[in-house]
Amino acid sequence: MSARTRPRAHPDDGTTTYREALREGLREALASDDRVFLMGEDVGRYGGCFGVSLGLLEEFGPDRVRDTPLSESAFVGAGIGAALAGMRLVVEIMTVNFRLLALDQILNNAATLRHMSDGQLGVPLVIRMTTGAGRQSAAQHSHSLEGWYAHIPGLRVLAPATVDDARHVLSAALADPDPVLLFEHGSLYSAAGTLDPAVHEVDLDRAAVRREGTDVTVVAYSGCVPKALEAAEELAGTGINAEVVRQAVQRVVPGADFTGLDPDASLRDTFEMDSLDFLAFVEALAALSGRELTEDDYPALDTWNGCAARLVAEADAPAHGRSG
Amino acid sequence: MSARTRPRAHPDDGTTTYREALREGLREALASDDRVFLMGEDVGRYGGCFGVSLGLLEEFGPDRVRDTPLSESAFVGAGIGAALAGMRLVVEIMTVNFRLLALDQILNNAATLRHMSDGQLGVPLVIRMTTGAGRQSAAQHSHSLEGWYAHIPGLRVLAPATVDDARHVLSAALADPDPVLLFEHGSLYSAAGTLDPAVHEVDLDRAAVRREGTDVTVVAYSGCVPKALEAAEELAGTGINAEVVRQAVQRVVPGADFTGLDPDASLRDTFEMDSLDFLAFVEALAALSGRELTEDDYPALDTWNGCAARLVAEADAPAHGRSG
Amino acid sequence: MATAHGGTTAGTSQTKRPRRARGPATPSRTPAAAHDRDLLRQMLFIRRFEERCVELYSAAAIRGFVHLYIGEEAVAVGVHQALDEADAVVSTYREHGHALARGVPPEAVMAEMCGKTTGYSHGRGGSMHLFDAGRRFYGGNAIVGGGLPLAAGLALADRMRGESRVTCCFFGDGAFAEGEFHETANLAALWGLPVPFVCENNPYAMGTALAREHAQTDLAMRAASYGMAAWAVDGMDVHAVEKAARGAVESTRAGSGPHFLEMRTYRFRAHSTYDPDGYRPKDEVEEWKRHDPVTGLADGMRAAGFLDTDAQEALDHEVMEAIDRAVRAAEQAPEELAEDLLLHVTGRHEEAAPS
Amino acid sequence: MATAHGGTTAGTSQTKRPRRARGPATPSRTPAAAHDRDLLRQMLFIRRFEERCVELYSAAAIRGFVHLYIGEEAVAVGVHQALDEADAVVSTYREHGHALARGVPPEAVMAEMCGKTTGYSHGRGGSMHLFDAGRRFYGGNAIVGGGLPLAAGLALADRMRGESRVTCCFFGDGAFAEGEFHETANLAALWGLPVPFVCENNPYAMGTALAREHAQTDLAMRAASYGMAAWAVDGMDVHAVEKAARGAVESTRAGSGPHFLEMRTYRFRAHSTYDPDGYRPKDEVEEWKRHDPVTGLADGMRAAGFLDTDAQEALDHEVMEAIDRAVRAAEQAPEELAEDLLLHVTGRHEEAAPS
Ligand SMILES: Cc1ncc(C[n+]2csc(CCOP(=O)(O)OP(=O)(O)O)c2C)c(N)n1
Ligand SMILES: Cc1ncc(C[n+]2csc(CCOP(=O)(O)OP(=O)(O)O)c2C)c(N)n1
Ligand SMILES: [Mg+2]
Ligand SMILES: [Mg+2]
Repeated sequence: MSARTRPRAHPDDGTTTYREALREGLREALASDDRVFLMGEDVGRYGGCFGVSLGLLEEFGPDRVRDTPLSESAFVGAGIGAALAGMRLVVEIMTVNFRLLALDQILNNAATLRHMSDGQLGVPLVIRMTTGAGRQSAAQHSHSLEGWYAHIPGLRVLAPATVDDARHVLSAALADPDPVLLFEHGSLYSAAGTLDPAVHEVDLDRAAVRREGTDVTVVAYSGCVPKALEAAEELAGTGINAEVVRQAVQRVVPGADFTGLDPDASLRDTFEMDSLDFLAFVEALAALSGRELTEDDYPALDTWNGCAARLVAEADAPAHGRSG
Repeated sequence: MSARTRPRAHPDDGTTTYREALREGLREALASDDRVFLMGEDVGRYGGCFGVSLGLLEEFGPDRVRDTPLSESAFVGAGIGAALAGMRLVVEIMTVNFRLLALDQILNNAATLRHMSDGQLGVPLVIRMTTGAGRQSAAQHSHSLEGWYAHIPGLRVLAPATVDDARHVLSAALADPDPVLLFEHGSLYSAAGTLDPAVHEVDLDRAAVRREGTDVTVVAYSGCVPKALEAAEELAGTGINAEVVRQAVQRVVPGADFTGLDPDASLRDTFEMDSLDFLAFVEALAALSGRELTEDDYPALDTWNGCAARLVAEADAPAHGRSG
Repeated sequence: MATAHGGTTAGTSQTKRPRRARGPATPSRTPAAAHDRDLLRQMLFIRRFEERCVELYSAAAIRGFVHLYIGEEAVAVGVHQALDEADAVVSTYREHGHALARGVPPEAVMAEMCGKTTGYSHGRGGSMHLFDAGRRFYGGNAIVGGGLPLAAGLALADRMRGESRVTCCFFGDGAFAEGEFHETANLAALWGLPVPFVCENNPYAMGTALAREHAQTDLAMRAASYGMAAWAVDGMDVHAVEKAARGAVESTRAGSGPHFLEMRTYRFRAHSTYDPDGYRPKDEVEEWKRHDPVTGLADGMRAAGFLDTDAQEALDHEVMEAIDRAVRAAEQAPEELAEDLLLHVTGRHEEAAPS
Repeated sequence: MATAHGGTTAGTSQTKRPRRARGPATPSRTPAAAHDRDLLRQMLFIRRFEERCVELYSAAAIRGFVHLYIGEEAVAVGVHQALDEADAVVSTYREHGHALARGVPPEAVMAEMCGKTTGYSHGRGGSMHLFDAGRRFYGGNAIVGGGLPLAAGLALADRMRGESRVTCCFFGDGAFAEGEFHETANLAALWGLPVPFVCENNPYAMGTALAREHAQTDLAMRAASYGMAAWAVDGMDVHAVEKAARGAVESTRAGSGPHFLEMRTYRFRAHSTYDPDGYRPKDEVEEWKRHDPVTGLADGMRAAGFLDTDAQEALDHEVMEAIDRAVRAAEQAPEELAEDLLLHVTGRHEEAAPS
């Protein structure tokens, strides 16, 4: 399949794919630290369910690129144990859909051990998996559960969105003293891009502006970042200049830092809402003010001042909850 | 232990406990429909982890009050299979903490089968379990994951809060053609109350006013309802007349119906936010307006008009995202 | 029971004999010959049906994941000889063969593969999620091992109601490593549930060979440690499969609790349409292909005088015709409307599924 | 190795002999006698410690869930004779006995039980979550079976680094039914991991008797089906336990992969402080009490001339003193401040745990 290109060296121009960038990150980690190893179903001989680890078995041997039986709970739990013992390992679960079988280990052990042991134990484990729908694989292979995991204290959730993210996220994740879940969007693996030679690391804590713009801010993560960038290009044609913000590689959770942004930040950022929440919020404002909203309202509603101007003046109308 | 009272008939005055009311609901279901049975770890000879099913084995026999091995994934999955085959059963998982082991079955089978089969298959299964912290049992026995489940399309999440809820929720849940998760708060089991003789069923879809009030609305669910009622009594002493709304027995999710409430509904209702979201929202508003908030502000901020009056006037101050 | 043919309802193999034997009892007209012809037709049907799926996948008419059963046909067809209409079947994501052998109409299967609304799941399930409630085919399941507990539950319902039905559960050697298999095996044996477990040991789980998956690779012996009857079967020989399945199903139906059949088989193709298949020695694949269940049966039939060139050609023709019809029907069928996508998420305004 | 005593650091049972034997070698001063006395002291310590816990629970000084080990002391104490300081231990929610046998100071255990900050988990873990990283005691685990995969991982790290340490993993007969046991057993056997599995078969999982939990109740035989050495041991006889543990640990350490010990034992008390214990026949309990591991060892020692009334009294006194000290210390220790409750949720501003 064309989706499974053989591993190859970076061409000099820095062009690569998300898949290859991830592989480079893995290779670098394996080469530079003896404690690092990769473990999961078919990471070795098969080359990884989506081909990310193709060639690494040959390079690093079966001990460090370790195929496991189909036993998600046991090998994720074993990963936690190995991390407790001081290894720095990466566990791959083929897709987030199968992660459910290991959820007890992730929530009850990985996320809680440090706290319950008063800091005696730490679980510096990286768990990688594919997320997202859009490949016509039906309900059991299309979940996006990042939001769930982001709500578990003690875990860090990362969703690399670009080739630069993919290339550098692993070293940051491995340096983290806590469990890190890496969600790789299935539709991104073959996405090509050019590595920015100036970028040598990613900041896990802060959002990044991926496109400058003045009229409207689009906040996106994971597989939506390329889509947002595309949309912004289209919008540019109509005279609207959109800013695209890639959320912190970490999914936005309370405490994420937006101070790097324009001080006139959008409501969406300020309230740390994802796009669906934001729409619900805007609609609720509208219902409350008794107004019909049109698409024209959205750019204005994107900021607090816009909301106030459009809606608050009319807020004396009786408020009704949305029904049904 | 006093927590495990022997089953007894209702005294004529309708006084009962949450535990006994649940048991009555189970007994009624078992007695009135041959297809109904109860299955789970220690539901039979032990009488249920928290004593809810005490005495039912003796009454209905080991086939219909069925002890299972410690195999959460298998017996929840078997419950799904039995429901597919037309049984109407109740599976008990001791606590939500152990539910994780069965999550794959719940999400990938119970929640999706109807949709994936285009309505050919339905899973009319009720799963009961204990939820909540507050009994000094540490991190692995204190989760409250209702919110997670409420986000899974295809599932219905119920959290009975009062003896009336407990008494009648099961017949409504068993009548539902889809999987219903029943979260019973551990701290409620021994809560006593008087059954309202006028109540013969619960409305799963609509919130209910549990205490009339005019100054402030408190929305609560599950173990927080009794606390909210207590707090309202205390507030009454200080001259504040609080309305207490028990969310729909179903946790509030988009689409829940609040039309039964006062048309001057609070922001919290209107935005369908739970209390934590609401606090974050209020704080974000404050940060945005550059104001320091004190507790005095909260009653005012509870409504849209209050927010507008207190904050919007000052919204010209430069907006800063909350940092760190 | 059901057959992999072009018809629309399940029937026993007896009623499906293509031509009524009227002349003198030549070998090719005995009941044994008719039965073999039926087995051959079913296996051939699955084989050709999937070969057509590969073409359609290349043409992007089928999308998502597709897992082919080619090489393993004797298992589905042989096991189904032992099952009744009233029995239930729980399958895996590699389930086209099981569905066709169950008698799910090929039109419906093909339409579902192509994401068309005439599929039994309205095109919403695709290759991994064929369901047919009427034929008690409880579907594919895209989670390895995910169907096992369902089978136990279906069987439990039968046991509690005193029905003499069985629930046949298919799964792979890889699934045997999942905790869910072990929990379910114990539950079924503990409660004496009427489940014939059919483990399709094709000795790979994706790219991982049996010996890298299991510390102890004698799966039947391990299953026996749960206290159930368990044995290994040559899964490339449809007669051996049928015989073993009849034994297991009859004994299960009679109330002796679950049975376990380890079907030693092989998939001739890659794991899925995404798989470059680089982990199996080529000569291993070739060696197994020498035991092709389809050509194996045909050769045997020819030797016994059950099959001649004419009959073979008639069979080929019949099969191809039926598949062509299914493909044409699927091509012409509509795709799901976007506004229907939220249908059947809940059943609140519908009737619950019939039992 | 470690001992259930009043001291604060782990030591081998040899260095902990209370009085140096200097006189003529009378039976009570032989190494065998000293060893037995040490075993007895440890078991007695666990017994009395837990009896005190019951009192403190009634007085609401200990809260949450408490699962008592009384009756099973021979298992923890016997197994620990075979372990080194460098080895690791993974335990369950019924772990006071394991922790004390491991040498975790009773002051720290008692403080943790009482929710005081001088507990090793700052009072935040309580009865089910005793951890001692320094002694490689990787804790209680409130999820049945939840510790098993951790043990495999700890052992895997040792194997990859070429260390000759083992990771001893305790769990119950109920846990044997969980999928996680089966997945872990296969993984450990497949990779030859240095894990002595110690299954405490006390034949109940809460209120469910072994035969209602398992279709086939010979647990050692079933474990053997994973291809590991496995046998059953009289878990009420500390000498038998020690002997079996030494065999299993030495063989595991030498590289022959995991071993499985089924310890046949019994809990004399209810499952937890919530349990009215109505599911076990009274005479069954009485029968097992006749095999009390503590009085059994003491009787044997008396018969061998290893123990007289004076020695017994001295021992009782020593044990009670140490427990009194632990309780007093716990009583005086502070509770956690509310503002500390979010400490150690992440380690971002700390060092990661040392290996
Ligand atoms: C729980 C789970 N883990 C992983 C996968 C990905 N996956 C799909 S098929 C497969 C191999 C299964 O092997 P086996 O059970 O032997 O069946 P076979 O494919 O050989 O028929 C894997 C690992 C999955 N679908 N579900
Ligand atoms: C996954 C899970 N399911 C259920 C429970 C509740 N529970 C706690 S202990 C226990 C019994 C365990 O029995 P066993 O493994 O034999 O250990 P024992 O208590 O007999 O020492 C149960 C069911 C739990 N803690 N975790
Ligand atoms: Mg296989
Ligand atoms: Mg037990």
